[in-house]
Amino acid sequence: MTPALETRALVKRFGGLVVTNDVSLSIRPGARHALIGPNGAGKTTIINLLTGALTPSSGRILIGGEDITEASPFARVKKGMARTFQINQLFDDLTPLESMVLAVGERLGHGTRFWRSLASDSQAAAEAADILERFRLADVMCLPTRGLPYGKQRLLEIALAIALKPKVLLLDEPAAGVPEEDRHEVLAIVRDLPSDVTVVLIEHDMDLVFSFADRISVLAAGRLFAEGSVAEISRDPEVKAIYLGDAA
Amino acid sequence: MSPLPRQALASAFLRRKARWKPLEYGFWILALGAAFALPSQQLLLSEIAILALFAMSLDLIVGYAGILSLGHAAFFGVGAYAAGLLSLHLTAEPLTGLILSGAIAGLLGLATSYLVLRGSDLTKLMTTFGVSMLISEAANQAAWLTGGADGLSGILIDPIAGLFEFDLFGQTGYLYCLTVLFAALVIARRIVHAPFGLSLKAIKRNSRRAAMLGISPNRRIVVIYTLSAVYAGFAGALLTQTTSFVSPDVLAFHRSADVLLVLVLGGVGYLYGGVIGAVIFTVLRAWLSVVTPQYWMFWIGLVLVALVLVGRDRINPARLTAWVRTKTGRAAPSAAPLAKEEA
Amino acid sequence: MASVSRRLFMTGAALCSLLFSHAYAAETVKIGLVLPMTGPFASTGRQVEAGVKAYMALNGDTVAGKKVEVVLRDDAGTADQTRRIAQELVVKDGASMLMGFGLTPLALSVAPVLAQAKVPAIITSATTSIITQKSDYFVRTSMAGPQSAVPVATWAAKNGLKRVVTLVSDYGPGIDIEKGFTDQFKKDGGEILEAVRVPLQNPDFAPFLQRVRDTKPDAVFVFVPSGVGSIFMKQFVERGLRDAGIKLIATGDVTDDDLLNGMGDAALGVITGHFYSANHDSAENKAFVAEVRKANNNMRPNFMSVGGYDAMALAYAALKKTNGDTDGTKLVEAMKGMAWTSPRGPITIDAKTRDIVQDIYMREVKKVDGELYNVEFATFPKVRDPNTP
Amino acid sequence: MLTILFDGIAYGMLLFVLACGLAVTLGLMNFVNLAHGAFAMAGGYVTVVLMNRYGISFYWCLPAAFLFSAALGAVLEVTLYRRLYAASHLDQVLFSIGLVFMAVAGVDFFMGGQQQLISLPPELSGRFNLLGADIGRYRLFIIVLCALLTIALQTTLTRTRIGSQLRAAVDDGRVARGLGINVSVIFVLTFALGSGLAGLGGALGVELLGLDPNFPLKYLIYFMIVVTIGGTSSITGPFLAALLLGIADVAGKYYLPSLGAFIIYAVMIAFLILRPNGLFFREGGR
Repeated sequence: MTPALETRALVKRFGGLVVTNDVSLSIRPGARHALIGPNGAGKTTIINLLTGALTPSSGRILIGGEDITEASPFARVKKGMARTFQINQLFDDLTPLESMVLAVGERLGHGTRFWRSLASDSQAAAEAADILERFRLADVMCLPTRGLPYGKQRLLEIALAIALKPKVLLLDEPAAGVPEEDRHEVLAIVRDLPSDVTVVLIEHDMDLVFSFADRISVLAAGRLFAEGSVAEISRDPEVKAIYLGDAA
Repeated sequence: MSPLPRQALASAFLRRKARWKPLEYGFWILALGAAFALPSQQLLLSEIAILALFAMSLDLIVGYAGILSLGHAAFFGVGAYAAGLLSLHLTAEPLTGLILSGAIAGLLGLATSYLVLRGSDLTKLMTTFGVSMLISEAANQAAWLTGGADGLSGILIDPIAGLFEFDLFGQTGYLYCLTVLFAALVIARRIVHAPFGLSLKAIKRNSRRAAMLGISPNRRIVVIYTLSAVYAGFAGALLTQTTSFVSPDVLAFHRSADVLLVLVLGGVGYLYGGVIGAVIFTVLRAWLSVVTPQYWMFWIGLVLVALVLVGRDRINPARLTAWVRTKTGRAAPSAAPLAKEEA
Repeated sequence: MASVSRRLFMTGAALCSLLFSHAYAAETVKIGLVLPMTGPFASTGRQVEAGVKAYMALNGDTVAGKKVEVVLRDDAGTADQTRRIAQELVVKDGASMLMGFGLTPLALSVAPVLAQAKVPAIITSATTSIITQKSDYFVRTSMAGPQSAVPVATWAAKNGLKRVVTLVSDYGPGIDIEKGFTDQFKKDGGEILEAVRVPLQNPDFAPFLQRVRDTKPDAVFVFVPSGVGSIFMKQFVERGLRDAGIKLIATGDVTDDDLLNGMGDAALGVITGHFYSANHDSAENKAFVAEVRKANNNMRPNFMSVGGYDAMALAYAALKKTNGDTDGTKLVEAMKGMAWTSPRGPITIDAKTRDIVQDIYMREVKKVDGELYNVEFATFPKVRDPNTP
Repeated sequence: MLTILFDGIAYGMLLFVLACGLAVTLGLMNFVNLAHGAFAMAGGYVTVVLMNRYGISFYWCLPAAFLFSAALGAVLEVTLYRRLYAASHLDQVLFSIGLVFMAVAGVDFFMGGQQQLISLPPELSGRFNLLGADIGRYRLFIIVLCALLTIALQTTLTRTRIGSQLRAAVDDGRVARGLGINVSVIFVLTFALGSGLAGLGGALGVELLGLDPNFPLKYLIYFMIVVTIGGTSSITGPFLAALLLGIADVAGKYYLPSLGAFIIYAVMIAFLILRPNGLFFREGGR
């Protein structure tokens, strides 16, 4: 079966510093794949390479078997890649509804319409309202985003990615910074993501990783250190030594 | 098929946001009324309308596409020269001249838009500036076409559509400028309230996220930059047609700087900023240059410095009305109909 | 349609009331003075204003039973401002005459206003030849195109300067002057080695001067606007053109009286041709210079100033002739052919072209009582603009 | 030919002294200071007033111009500029244009609108011939002085403690603060230094560039070109850019006088298209 997402010998250097060193990943469709590693292991760099924010020094990236190494970030989105950011990247002065209509409209190819009003795009509006409802954002959808509580903003962050109907979704620490009382809401959403979406989770929180993922890759110092099922990784003494030990 | 209540609510909200506000109606009624209530001020009013259109065109790129330009006069000037040359060599009918001049300025905008896609704020500032200086120099050198440093004179403008003649008091001129301004605003308003306009805002506010929504910024910036150039060309053409003269300073640096100031005075990113700024700036300058002909520049400078130090947002008229309304207890979303912050 | 005719009626009515009220009722005659008081040409505005004020101080503010009021407006050297201000002065302030206009495009921009409003405009500074042809209501008291350049050409050819490089600022007046000089000089048997044009906004003359130097002419003929003239002078000497035996001949703009004294001894010996020197020996000029110095912090009047002074003189004379009638067409008619003795010497307003005919003096920069002056040593009487037949 | 090169270098050196302060404010504070030319103008007018009204020697006027502009810069930094480091570029542009307007009108009010002139000491005027090239004494003086200044600047930046602190602050203000460097003191000192250099440049430039109230607007363009082409990450970039601009401008005027100002704008746009982040851009630098 063609992997949903694949990297082949990915390398990224900044000057003399090698931050991603020969990383080859293969993620099957529908997987719940976690990418873990101590601080500075190069997790965020990998995400940035995957989404096209950075260009790799060498190696290839494939989505559904198609080479996207040279594609621009927005072209990758069109191929089915979506991501959330570790720190919210929202449109502060738009309402969640507007942000969502924008995302849905872009997917539908309505983004270049410059004569028909936003409101007349009933398809996008309906779908946007629908997703917002699912993400428990319907009651705040007409308020400016900047005023929303952090937990709600975090939900919107994920909802915007989901609105693109991605094949591969990269979640960069989805629960980071969410206050304890809102946490379960975010986690429930993450757990309930549609099963046909391939999810790559970058996470620090081991409880979340173990409860969510079916497969785990461990990064250390830019290299792929270990890969296996949850059970294998949690038993691996070396992983414990270099990672779990450090993290504790 | 009755939609779910959520969806109906969503559509209703979007419609409300794009709807004309009472303040807007009020503004246009006042502007039209001024044509009859202030017979001795028609020239100043025309100047305001032209400057407002010019500033609005700048708002399209500064406020919506996030490109800081210090050379917008290039398009204004090209529009002005085009209108002058068209009336001398092709047709003196103003509407035809206006549309063609806008198109010519738009072509220049299209050609130069590729230069502002890359680089930092400063790079864009300097590129736009460089382009406008080149054009200004070209106009100066091509004296056989443009009259060089003496400008284009001897321009005669026919009555508009063969009916309305330009009079000495400038009333026709003002009504003409006002109509063009209004039409331009209606079109711009539609565009910024359409998905295209929303995506521009998204690119400007957060380009990383915009890219991750699959928005490719470059083509859209090219489109809005071109449109902005067309508008600036219109403004330039209006100046030529109402004054029957083109001087080389339509391309001068100070015009680019002035229009940026005007836009900022009125507030960036909600279309009316340029209009309000034009009113404030022109009235202030007209008043100061009568009170103190030699030193009005000092006071304009002082206003600018104070404006920035106090914080533009706090003075921004749109902000103010929004603020007043929140204070009077109306709900937040409807209370900030026009206010948009730029980064 | 109704509104159109109503508007036309209103316009007509207002125009009539304006013209008639000022012709028969008003005791005050307003003169709109439009000058660049800010921006790069502010010094022009300052000088012309000084000249206008000096005339009123010396001749009182009433003529033909009317009180004359000057309304000063700044156009910052921007043509669309000039045009709006001029139009407003006519329709709002009821000015019966306009005056000023620092640069050619500024003057040209008001031509359409004059055509509609039928109000005379006296040019106090702009010099391009074509101006007075652009409206029948333009009258000029400054200088017409290459008036001052032609006598310089004749003088140079007579005094053994046969091979000359011209160097002018690249704008209307500069090109006029270049042409005027070149035509006359060739007619008198001279040879132009090269014609250099420098940008108007030019920081550094060095490369242009180097080019002139490398051409090794007998002399270089120069026209640059007065402000940059002083920089030019310094660089001319610094570049060693004088030591290389290249003579500097110029129009009087370069040795502007306003700045001459600050140029230092570098300017000594420069030969220029122009219509006015503050050193001109006449009773009229002595009174004028004394008045300007008194009122303006000891500022020395220059040729701009005398342009303003004579514009007022012309306005007064025209009002006297029409007995205070401020009808624009009558005023222009009155101005045509007017002749009087100005601080600069005898001048006439040509009846056909409405342009000035005046004596051009050849001068040399010399020290007089410790200050540098343009000292006149030859006179070319009654010079006309060679560009208009 | 050699003379043209020599003149171009002198012109470029002068531009560098005038503009390097702008590069520093842009690089260090990320502040677009369009009012930079006003400090240069202040230095120029100090020189003119001291020389013409009080008869003070030109050589003493140069340090005086430096000190006056530096003090002016320091005062404005502490009272005004400091508040706007975090503001958007648009705000900074507006604020500094406002300052320019005030400076232009203010100087016009106190000094009048005419060109200001000074008389150089006799040993600096005139020229001599060296290896077939005509060398203007004053231009030579400018080259020597500016070269010394550049060397001094470069040494200060690379060899001294304050220099390394400054470079640290340019690289990353937050980190520098974390390392216990007093960033706001560094800011005042560099701003004052930049303004002072501009003042000195203004004083040197009276003779070559002229001086009138519109000076800050007339030369702003040149300063901006130097900075945009040269980048702001080092002083070598602006230095080379200034030399390039000086030589290109002088040579362009000599060989192709009819094209005039075309050349420098075209060169600038070409550079911006090829290297949108400046000639000597470093990845990660601001």
